[in-house]
Amino acid sequence: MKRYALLTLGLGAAALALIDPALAQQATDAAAEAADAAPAVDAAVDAVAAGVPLETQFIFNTLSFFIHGALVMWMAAGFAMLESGLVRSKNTATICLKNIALYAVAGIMYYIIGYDLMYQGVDGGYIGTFSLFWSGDDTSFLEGAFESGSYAATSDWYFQMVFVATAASIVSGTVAERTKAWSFMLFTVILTSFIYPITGSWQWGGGWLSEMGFSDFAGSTLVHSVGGWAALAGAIVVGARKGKFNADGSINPMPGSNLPLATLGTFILWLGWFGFNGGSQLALGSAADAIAIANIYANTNMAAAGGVVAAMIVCQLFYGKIDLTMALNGAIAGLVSITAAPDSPTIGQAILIGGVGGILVVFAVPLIDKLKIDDVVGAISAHLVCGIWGTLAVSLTYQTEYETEAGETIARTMGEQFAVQATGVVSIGAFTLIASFIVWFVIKAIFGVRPAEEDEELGLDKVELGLEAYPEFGQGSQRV
Amino acid sequence: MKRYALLTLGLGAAALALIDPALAQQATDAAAEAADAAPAVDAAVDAVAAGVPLETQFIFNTLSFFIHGALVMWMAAGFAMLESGLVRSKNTATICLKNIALYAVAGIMYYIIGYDLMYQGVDGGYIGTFSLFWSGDDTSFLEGAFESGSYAATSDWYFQMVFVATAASIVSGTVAERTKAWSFMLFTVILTSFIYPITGSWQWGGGWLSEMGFSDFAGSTLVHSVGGWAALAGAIVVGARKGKFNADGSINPMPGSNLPLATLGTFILWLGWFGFNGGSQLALGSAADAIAIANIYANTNMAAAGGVVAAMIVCQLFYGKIDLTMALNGAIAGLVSITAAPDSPTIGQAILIGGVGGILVVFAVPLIDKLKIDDVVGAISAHLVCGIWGTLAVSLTYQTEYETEAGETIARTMGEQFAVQATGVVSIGAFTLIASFIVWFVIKAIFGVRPAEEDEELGLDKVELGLEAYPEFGQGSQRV
Amino acid sequence: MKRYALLTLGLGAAALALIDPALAQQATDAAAEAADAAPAVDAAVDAVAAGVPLETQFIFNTLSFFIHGALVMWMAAGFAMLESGLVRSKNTATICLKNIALYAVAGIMYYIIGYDLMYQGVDGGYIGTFSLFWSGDDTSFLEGAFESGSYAATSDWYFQMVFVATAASIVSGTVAERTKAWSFMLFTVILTSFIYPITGSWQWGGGWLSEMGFSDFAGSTLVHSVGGWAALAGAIVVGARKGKFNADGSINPMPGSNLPLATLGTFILWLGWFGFNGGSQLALGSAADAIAIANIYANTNMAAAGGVVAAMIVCQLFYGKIDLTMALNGAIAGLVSITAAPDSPTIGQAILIGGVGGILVVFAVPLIDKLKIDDVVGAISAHLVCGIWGTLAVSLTYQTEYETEAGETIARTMGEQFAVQATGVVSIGAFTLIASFIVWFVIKAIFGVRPAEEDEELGLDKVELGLEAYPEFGQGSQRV
Amino acid sequence: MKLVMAIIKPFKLDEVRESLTALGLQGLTVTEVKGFGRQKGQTEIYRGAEYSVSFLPKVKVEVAVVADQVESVVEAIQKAASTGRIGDGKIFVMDIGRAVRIRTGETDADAL
Amino acid sequence: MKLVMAIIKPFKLDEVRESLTALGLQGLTVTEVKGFGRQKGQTEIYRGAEYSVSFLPKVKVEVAVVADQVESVVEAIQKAASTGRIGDGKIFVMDIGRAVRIRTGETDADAL
Amino acid sequence: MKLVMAIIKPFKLDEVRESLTALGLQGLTVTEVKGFGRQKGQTEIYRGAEYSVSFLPKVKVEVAVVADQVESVVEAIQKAASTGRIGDGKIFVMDIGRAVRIRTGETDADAL
Ligand SMILES: Nc1ncnc2c1ncn2[C@@H]1O[C@H](COP(=O)(O)OP(=O)(O)O)[C@@H](O)[C@H]1O
Ligand SMILES: Nc1ncnc2c1ncn2[C@@H]1O[C@H](COP(=O)(O)OP(=O)(O)O)[C@@H](O)[C@H]1O
Ligand SMILES: Nc1ncnc2c1ncn2[C@@H]1O[C@H](COP(=O)(O)OP(=O)(O)O)[C@@H](O)[C@H]1O
Repeated sequence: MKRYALLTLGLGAAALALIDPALAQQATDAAAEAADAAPAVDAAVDAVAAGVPLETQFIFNTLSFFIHGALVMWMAAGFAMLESGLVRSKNTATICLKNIALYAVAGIMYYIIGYDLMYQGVDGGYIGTFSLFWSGDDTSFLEGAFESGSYAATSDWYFQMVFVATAASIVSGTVAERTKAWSFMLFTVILTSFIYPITGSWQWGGGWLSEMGFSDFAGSTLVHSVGGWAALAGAIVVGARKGKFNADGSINPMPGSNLPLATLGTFILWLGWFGFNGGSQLALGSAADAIAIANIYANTNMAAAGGVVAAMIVCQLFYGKIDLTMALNGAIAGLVSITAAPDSPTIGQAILIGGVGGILVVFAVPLIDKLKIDDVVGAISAHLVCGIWGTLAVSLTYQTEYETEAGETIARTMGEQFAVQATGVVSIGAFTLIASFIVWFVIKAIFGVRPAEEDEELGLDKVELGLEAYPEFGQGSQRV
Repeated sequence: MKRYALLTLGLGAAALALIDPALAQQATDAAAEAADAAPAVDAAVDAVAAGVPLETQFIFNTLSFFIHGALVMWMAAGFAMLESGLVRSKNTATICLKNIALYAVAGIMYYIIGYDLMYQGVDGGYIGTFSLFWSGDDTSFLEGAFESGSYAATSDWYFQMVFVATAASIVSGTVAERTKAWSFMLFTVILTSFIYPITGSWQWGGGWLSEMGFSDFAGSTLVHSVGGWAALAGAIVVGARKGKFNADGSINPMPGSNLPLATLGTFILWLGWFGFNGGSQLALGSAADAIAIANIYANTNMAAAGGVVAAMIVCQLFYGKIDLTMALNGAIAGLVSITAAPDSPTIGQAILIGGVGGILVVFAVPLIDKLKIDDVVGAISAHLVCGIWGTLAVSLTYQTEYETEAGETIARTMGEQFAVQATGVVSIGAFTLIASFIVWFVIKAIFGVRPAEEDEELGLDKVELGLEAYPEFGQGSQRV
Repeated sequence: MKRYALLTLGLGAAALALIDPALAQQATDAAAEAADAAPAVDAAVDAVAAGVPLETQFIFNTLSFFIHGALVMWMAAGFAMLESGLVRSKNTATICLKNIALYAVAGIMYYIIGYDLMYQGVDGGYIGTFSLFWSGDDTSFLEGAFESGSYAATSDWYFQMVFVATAASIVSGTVAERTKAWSFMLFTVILTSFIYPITGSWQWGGGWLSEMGFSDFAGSTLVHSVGGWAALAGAIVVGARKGKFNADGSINPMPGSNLPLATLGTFILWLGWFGFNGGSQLALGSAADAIAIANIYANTNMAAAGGVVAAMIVCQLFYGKIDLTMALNGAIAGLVSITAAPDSPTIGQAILIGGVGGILVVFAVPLIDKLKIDDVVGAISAHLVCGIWGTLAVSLTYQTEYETEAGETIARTMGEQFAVQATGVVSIGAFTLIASFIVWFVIKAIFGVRPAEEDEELGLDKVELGLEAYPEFGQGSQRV
Repeated sequence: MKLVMAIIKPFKLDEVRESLTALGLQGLTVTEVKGFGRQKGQTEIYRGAEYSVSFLPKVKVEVAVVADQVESVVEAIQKAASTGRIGDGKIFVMDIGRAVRIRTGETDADAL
Repeated sequence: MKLVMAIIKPFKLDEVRESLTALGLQGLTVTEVKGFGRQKGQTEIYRGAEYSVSFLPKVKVEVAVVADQVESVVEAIQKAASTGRIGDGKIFVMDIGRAVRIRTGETDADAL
Repeated sequence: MKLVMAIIKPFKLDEVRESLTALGLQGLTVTEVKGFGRQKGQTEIYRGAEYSVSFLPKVKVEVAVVADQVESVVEAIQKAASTGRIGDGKIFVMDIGRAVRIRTGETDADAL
């Protein structure tokens, strides 16, 4: 609109020309200079009119990445505590080590190879670019050339990096108490360098699934199911803990040794999940982004709340007691369920989506036990089962659009969206499961995955770390 | 001021008209279009002149709500850990369950009914609107119609929702170790659906207390005292833990089972409190807001510091030893004390206000014991006693204004403010205490509030949850 | 550029004057008024062109301080948990108390005296101003007079205050399990009132070291080494724990009692460190700041990751087992190492800098044992040794500039920078070590620093606090 | 001298101790144990899987007494520890050949 | 009656219990203990310092039986608890002069 | 054979063990216990309420020896465990009818 003002000025100059050519020349020069200045003024005013100046947007976007990324990093502590609380005390220090180590390794591998494999040059395909050592480039921004939606390169890298660690954390919980530390680390290396980035490229890297219209906002499938499938493969290849399943087929529960820690871990995850889902808006530079993130926080919270309450009620009804560990799993289940679409449902819908997750987890845990798959912390139930549910449930509240041959943009129907979501679930599931199986098998063949039976009996803490998690609190009572 | 430019342009056009009517017409049209564009330009320039463009303000305000809200959510973990650490190990899992469940239930009930009851249409009255299922509306913002101070609807809801959970957390600590889980949950439902929203509406909903000039910035009374009164009613109706008070009137201390967890919980609360008080500025869209929040963070911190140091010194002087649990209570006491006015005192005043809280709590704990009220974690002393102190202390550093009949706006005197503060304390206290008594009594009459004596002896974890918090660390030693 | 528009308007008015003087007068008045308005418009447009309006900058800067400051506050919880996990259970409650108390005391002393000593009127010298009770002044900002880089006064104070607590936390870990609580508190008072602020003034206060070109971005030396030197002096003056060193010179390890807590503490520190380093950018008001902070987050994270992985590998190679406590120390070591220059290295360099830290710590811990210095949590190895390494390593990735006599600004060579860094390390080290020795000696002479031998045997929890950290989990097993 | 060893329910410990001090006994030693017996632990459900708890927490009280006190001590313990419900525990009496008080070196009856 | 007291490796507890119930025994009492013996704990390294663990976790099983069962009980325990490796533990048999079931007051053989 | 059972102060355990190995003994078993005796726990204050601690942490050492070593063992323990202050503990000596080494099946003196 500023253009009209300049036009008017030009006209004024034209009027002057009728009276005094010299003056008119001056005025015209001034107008020309004003016109030169116009783009800047224009951009500035556009920006103000559009609400948020571009550099301010840049700061907001970057801020969202690093603050939300820090919250996701914090989830690593959540997994560490949840798993520490749910294993037996003789394996507690080992699970602590695995959790801090996997977080470290995941970041390093994602830097060395993962990020580019996931995000560079996927172009609708099946894999990104194989290049070593990611590096970002912020020069244009430092020169002031911002676009709407731009952010510091490293802030995005940081945010994506903390996500990959989450996937690895899921695996550690399932195969806890019986997997050699270095073998587990090796699997983590492959998972975070290749498996996760490849499936990630299909959607977030702009690969074939994203072109097909698949939708997974913050990673019910891309992060949680991927972790869950890798965990499932691990649980099968590594086998159950000695003593978990009796000869007669009955199950021998091995209660978690420190439930307040497990509770703390769940709260940490809950908090971190605001970063996980909120940051996945990938921007905070406009009111629309801020509104979206606010909705995401509320929905994320309420899905978890729904998961807790649903799990508690189902436990009470079916078992007559309220199993704390199930309530905790219910929270995680709710969170995983909402992760595929935390922005589109209403709060009420979010409670329901999370609530279904909470119910699923209560039934999935004993079912997986019955399949003789030993999942120490219930990660397969919470992350895989609810990851699938959440991904499919997207179709209820959100449908992607596509362009018809006629060039029209129309939204998919619920049914079409469901089909696309199912395609994503199955394809990513198949790839991850098969790839993980192969990797676990190779590691087993070459290095072995389990300590000797007596070592497992003694506990990995003694054997692999040479220490005890709680050396002063007595030992052996867990066996009576 | 932009208007003058347009006027000039119009005048230029008038000049043109004298020369060539056709040109003049064009110029006038352009000027008219420029004038159409004017409001936007105007608003934009106004906004820039006022410092922060409106949409940027919107983002800041929303950001403040969701980040600070997340910090308050984190307080739920703090209460869980503090209480887990201060109960005996046989009831630890139950208190974990109660804490995560109450947080979930509080959010759901506040969504279903509480928020509207507290904030919709209170208009100086005693209660808001009874309507089911809150929903926010951000359409006008998405259309770009911002005002100074606006924020995403859900961000505010989210922030208020986490507050109500805090009130419920306070109750769980007091009545721990002897209250049936489902009965407690039922009380939580009523507290968060009705009791808290009603008293909340009197002040934050714009009800009669706020009209009277009552001031409670972040809820020393509205959140902490309300929780404390509800806890007091609960402690009386439920009764003391078996064995807490000996027949001869002496007290039988039941030491908390895990003091590092209690310490962790206190640190979590301390951190979360920055969100609690800082977010209660309700805006971050101007330098004035940013300054206020910075002051709030500092004062909140220093009041807690004052509470810790004061409690330690008093303990040393009166008991000859420094009771860690009292130092922890001192921190909470300081935090509660400053909550009613974290923005107005100087840092020095904040230390003193918190310090008085720290002293109060050291004397209140044994006093409440002497009244044969069994408050497991000292929540009544920290939240109710210091909540009252903090609310009254507002009058020392902040006085609200009122309009005289002559239309002048003048500030209350300290004495007047004190009277108003006392009115708030008493009215909210009376309502909450009576309402809570009734609710607890009804629950007791219908469902019962206590497990059988032998079950209490065994511990709620075994009886209500069917598990142990620390199954491997031996049991029974707490009895010797 | 807006000026051209105004010029053109003036010209239009001039044109009018040729036709109708009266009209011309009006137009000129209008133009004059427009010109009056010009500075504001100008400033606004300048600001928009410069990207971020000044008040928006102010909010961002302030926000960065308070959010990052809150993360640093959270590190106090990290130290508390790390130390709680690494001491024996009979001293756990005492270390909890010391940690919360030192955080409180540090803030109060920094308010009373420390801040002004560190930041007011240092002017290239050796110490700031001795004045009581800091107070900030935001009046100019409230009047709208912003400059680039300005922020709320208290937000900066808050951020600096949480740093001083970190230094004190380091000491508590080293001298744990054998130092009287009140004597330790007394040392904390002196450390945070005088020692830390004085050395701090040399660099961050703009003193002689900063003039010399020393660089310590977030405090590898100013915070971590200072804490480390003070801890070293303490360890020597207080002496080793009874039983730590056998008569034959061999070492008697005293395993930490709760390794999951130590792990949690490490994760907390890791998270808090994003605030520590990120906030030390001291601004978030421009894209350049946002980019810097993003890089800092990533580098901080990756240095810690490098530290963990390096420590694990070295442990495996040298001891055949992976000591969890060493992996945790490795994380801290990596974090301390990157703290002096978290913004300048690439991610790859950050991994290496942190990795070297991780290696250093694994060798430093037994070395310090061999020197018969009893450092309970390895704080000297992690904070002092790696603080020195990190400070020297700055010269590899960053060189400060200086002005030649000819007035040219040129950067130091790596060698020159190294020399300056070494000067800083040595001078601050010497001052802190000597000052700390004197203070510890005086405290020892007047009040004593150690409890009676039998009291140490019983545990400080019983003796100084009159309680146990874990009263229900049995006692005495640590002795077998 | 005799050693009276009683396995009792944990929450009965205070009553047992009081009944013994009422008899004039000056010392006893307590150990936390787990008992397996006719009293069956409840069937519990953990994460959806049923299991039965076979060991229950008990407390072992050991008290050394001169032979002629045995009768009254056993009786006192039995009375104080009894709830009448299954799992109340057992009392065993064994011979002590010799007793020494470490502090003083006193022996036998004087040592108790 | 006799008290059979066995110090065994913790992970053998379940097998021992099963072998005893197979003999028809109805009760036993278990205590967590630490043992010092010929079996040496490994040399461990904690934070770079070597040390040797001298006490190892063991479990003490106490079972009161009538005299003529002693033989089979000792044998059953020995068989169930044996791994053939050092540190398997010991069985000691002592006399019980008297036994009382607290719940009922039954004595001696009836009390077991 | 005899079972020497000593209740001692926990921090004396290492000295006691050393004095016994000095006598050539090869094994012993240790249990964490709580003791009630003449030594009274301090009056403590927890959250402003006074209470007295009646049970104090002790350690029980059990060592099986051949009869003619009893004298020297008891003496060694008494010497090593004594501080001369109240609460030092007791030593009780009981008969062992039989001893078996689980690993080898060796019995009696050979089993120790
Ligand atoms: N034969 C035994 N030897 C040693 N301890 C026993 C024996 N039988 C029972 N106990 C102990 O006594 C406790 C109670 O025994 P139980 O058979 O459950 O009930 P009751 O004492 O009522 O007969 C058991 O938990 C166990 O600790
Ligand atoms: N003389 C003894 N008195 C009491 N307990 C003993 C004695 N000797 C050994 N033990 C216990 O038996 C356990 C196993 O003994 P050890 O000498 O290590 O192996 P083994 O049983 O194969 O001979 C020890 O850990 C200790 O608890
Ligand atoms: N009659 C007893 N039977 C069993 N244990 C005893 C007896 N008397 C004392 N003890 C144990 O010995 C410990 C020390 O006894 P106490 O009377 O306090 O001091 P002292 O050994 O100096 O006489 C007690 O804590 C208790 O564990």
